[in-house]
Amino acid sequence: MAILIANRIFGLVCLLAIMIAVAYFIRRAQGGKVPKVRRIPGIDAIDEAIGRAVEMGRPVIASHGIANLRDSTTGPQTIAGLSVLSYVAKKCAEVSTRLIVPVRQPEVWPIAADVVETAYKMAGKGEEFQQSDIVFLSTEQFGFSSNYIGLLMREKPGANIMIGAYWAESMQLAETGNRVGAMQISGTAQTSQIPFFLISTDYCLIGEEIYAAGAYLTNEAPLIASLAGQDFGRILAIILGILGSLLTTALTVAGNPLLTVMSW
Amino acid sequence: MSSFFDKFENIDRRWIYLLSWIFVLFPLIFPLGLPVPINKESQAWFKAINDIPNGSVIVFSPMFGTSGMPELFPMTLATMHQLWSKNVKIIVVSFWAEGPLVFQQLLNQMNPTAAPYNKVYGVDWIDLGYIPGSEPAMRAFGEDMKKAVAKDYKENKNLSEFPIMQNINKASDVSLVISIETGTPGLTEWLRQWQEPFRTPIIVGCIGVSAPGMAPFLQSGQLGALLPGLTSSAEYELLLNRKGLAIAGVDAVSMSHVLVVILVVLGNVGYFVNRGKKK
Amino acid sequence: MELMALLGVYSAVFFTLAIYTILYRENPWYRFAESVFLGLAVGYQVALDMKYVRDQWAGQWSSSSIMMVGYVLAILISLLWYFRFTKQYFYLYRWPLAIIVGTGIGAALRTVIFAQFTTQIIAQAKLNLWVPTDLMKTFNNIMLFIMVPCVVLYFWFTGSYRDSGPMKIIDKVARYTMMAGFGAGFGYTILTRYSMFIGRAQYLLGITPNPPEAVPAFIIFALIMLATMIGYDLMQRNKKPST
Amino acid sequence: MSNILRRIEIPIFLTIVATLLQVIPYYVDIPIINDTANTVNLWVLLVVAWATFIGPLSLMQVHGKTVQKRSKGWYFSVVVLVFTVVMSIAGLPIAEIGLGTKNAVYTWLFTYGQTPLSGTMYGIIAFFITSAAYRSFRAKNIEATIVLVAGLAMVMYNAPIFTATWPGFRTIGQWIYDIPNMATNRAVTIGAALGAIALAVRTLMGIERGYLRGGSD
Repeated sequence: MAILIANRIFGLVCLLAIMIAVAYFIRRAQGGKVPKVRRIPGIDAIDEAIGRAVEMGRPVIASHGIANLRDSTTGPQTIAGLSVLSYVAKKCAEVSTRLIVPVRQPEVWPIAADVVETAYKMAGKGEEFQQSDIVFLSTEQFGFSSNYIGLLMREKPGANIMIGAYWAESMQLAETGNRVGAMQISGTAQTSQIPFFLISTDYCLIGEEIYAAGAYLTNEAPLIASLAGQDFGRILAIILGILGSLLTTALTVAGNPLLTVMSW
Repeated sequence: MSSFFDKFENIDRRWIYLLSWIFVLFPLIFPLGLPVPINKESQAWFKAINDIPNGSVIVFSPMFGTSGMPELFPMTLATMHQLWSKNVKIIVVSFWAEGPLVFQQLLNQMNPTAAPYNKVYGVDWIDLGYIPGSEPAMRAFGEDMKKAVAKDYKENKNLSEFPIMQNINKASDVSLVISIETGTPGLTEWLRQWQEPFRTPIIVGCIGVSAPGMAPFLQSGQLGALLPGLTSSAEYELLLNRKGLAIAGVDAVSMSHVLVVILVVLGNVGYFVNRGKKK
Repeated sequence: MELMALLGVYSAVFFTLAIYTILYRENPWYRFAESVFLGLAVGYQVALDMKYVRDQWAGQWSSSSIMMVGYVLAILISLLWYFRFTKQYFYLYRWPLAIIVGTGIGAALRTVIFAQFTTQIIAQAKLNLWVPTDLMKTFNNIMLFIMVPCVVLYFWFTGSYRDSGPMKIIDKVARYTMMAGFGAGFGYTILTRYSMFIGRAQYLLGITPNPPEAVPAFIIFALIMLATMIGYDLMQRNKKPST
Repeated sequence: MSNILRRIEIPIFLTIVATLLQVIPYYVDIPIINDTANTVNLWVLLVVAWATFIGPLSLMQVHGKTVQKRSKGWYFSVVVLVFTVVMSIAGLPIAEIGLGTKNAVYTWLFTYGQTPLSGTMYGIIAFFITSAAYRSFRAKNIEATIVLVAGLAMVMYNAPIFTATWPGFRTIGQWIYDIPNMATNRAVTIGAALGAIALAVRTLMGIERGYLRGGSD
């Protein structure tokens, strides 16, 4: 019955269990044992989109969202977006396709530029990197989106990849990308924006998939390990929920008087 | 037939924008007076406030700014009306910078000191303004209100000078939090900083966008009642028998939603007609 | 109505319509309104934050010398924020940032496990899968009993069991569940966005308690803006053949 | 000296201390740590509040440059600068000379400028949604059809014209909200909690540096 009654100790035990699991996997990964991550189907779609842009002779636009790096829920999304960006940049460098990166946050601009430049250098094409293609548009949300829309209309990209935290502009961007005929890959953990990405882009990474995609693409051991720790928490949640529910049902059928404690 | 859909498919989006204008402005200028069925959300909200025992202390928090005003201001007005009509002590505080300014606009429209409310500032209610810092600020306010807020917003006097604040020090002295909100900080922060440590019940009025995310908290009972969006506000106004902007706007809600349904259906019919033709 | 308030109504109508002109095309009316918005949105917060620090000083922080030292220390640490604008010492701004980020994470970590984890699991554990008196409830509870774990498992990313056969079925159930969930999100978003438009339209039409003076302003500005934009477009169209 | 101050370990250390200070007293009952945590928490609010000028200053930096260079549309930047400065100064809390949140200029600009502008800015999305709904909301495959049907059901659920005609619209919408929507969001909530905990662990281990990136290097 203890599972069914809320109290602080139960929470603390769960908290510690999850924290220890995360820490354990991170330590283990630092020792070289990195867990295997599932390949997210969206990643194949990214390859396809870039390939299509090359065939059409059009540029690729890749954005990492409009959030900064500081906020505890949206910051990690920006980081995931930048991880995907580094992969996109690598692919674009390999096939010598122009990559344009629209940026909203001044503090993120140098990082985005660095990520792309590094990818080009790694591909041995450092001289093809154009700093002016990492464009700072506007700090204002709709200033950013209207400039981004302008960019889409002018450049008519073959692929438009948007992974990160987006708000109301999600649909404006996705709709315009659709209109100019770009193949679009999107992804965000902003739940309220997912429906718009789902309906107007070709492939949408849902919620936490963007973190997995980021960790998978950069192959950063602590990030992957931390995913494994979170997965431990998930399994814990499911087992507790299922067992609890079965117990509740069994007790009800048996007409157990203890149930009044946990009545609806 | 299919050529009609071809043309319609490639229609300039500005025609659709124009349709939106028409479908909203028309019912506002010529009210249709469509019936508004009362649903369980607004009833639960009405009941939650109606059932507050006399003399309880309530924290009322306008957690939104000017951008949320069109959808949330009507329910803010209506809720304050119901609260001021009762005998409860109300602490108004915001963790959104624009909150106190929005509340000031409410005071421009309704006067608590006049009839029918006859409330005395500093005795029956107090406006504590805005506390910067988001979640840590909510925590600080819950731990010790007088330390987190030095002076009130309206008269700029020390909190200890007001009779209402004599016996209220921390979250455990509060019997209900009413949060009208657009996003973060919002319910999850209230849950983490108020409900978990102090067991304070919470009810939330929110914009439609946030409503789906509230479902798990409503089901688990962490959230006492939820008033989602303008339609529910209109129902609530009807329950209070105090018609305001929500009820005035609900015809336009209906018509705009009809437009969306029509367009989606037309779009899909066109899609299937064209696809059939290609085959 | 006094002059300043009347002027206010006219500006409010002007700004509202100026933003809406973007629906027709990008134009100077919109750019002007957007710039004003940007300036105001950044400026208003200063007032509220500064009122807070002033009140706080008058409150507890001036009560003892230790507290005063703490207050001064806060100002000194806060000065580091502004090193962001220097080329050489910009990194110092990370210190106050680190303190704030840490306090925020700490505040959340205190209770996140209860508010968003255990309480949700307990609610899940309370699902009764057999309510003989209410078959609909039985059905719904069974649906939740299946759907929630499926969606949770959908976001399971690591380990080799992930790619096993049964997981394919779970993924399908999860995706269908989420699609219906996101549909709900879509519907509610429509409500919010139209509510915002309706709120502004009510202002333009002077529906009580909005000031009725907005109506003439609405008509005047709407005509001016439409005339300038459409006029400009027509001029451009006429020019084209000659160039 | 400046090399030592530059070290990334300093902010990482500050983050760890600040985090632990808030968490520990919630689980371990040591009054002195709890009181310290509460005081530090209040102190942090002061540091947050003092950061308020960063916004106006960065804006002035960006738009000042535009004006200086006379870049395209520089006069709009002048507008931005003027309103930023006026609003910032009018609201300074010096009631003795008539400034502050009660200042006439401040309240006027807020009521008649900020209120209509921000309400309209966000309200404009209604139009984009409508046109997107028309263009993109297609029953292309099973998943898209589910989004479409659930979405339309919810749209009808929220409009009294439908629910008054046939209460069934309400029942259907309610079911979607209570069952699949609840299930989705419960999973998302649990996932968000796990994400927050993992972020905290990475921070406490000193390997989460995302928020410390940026600036000029």
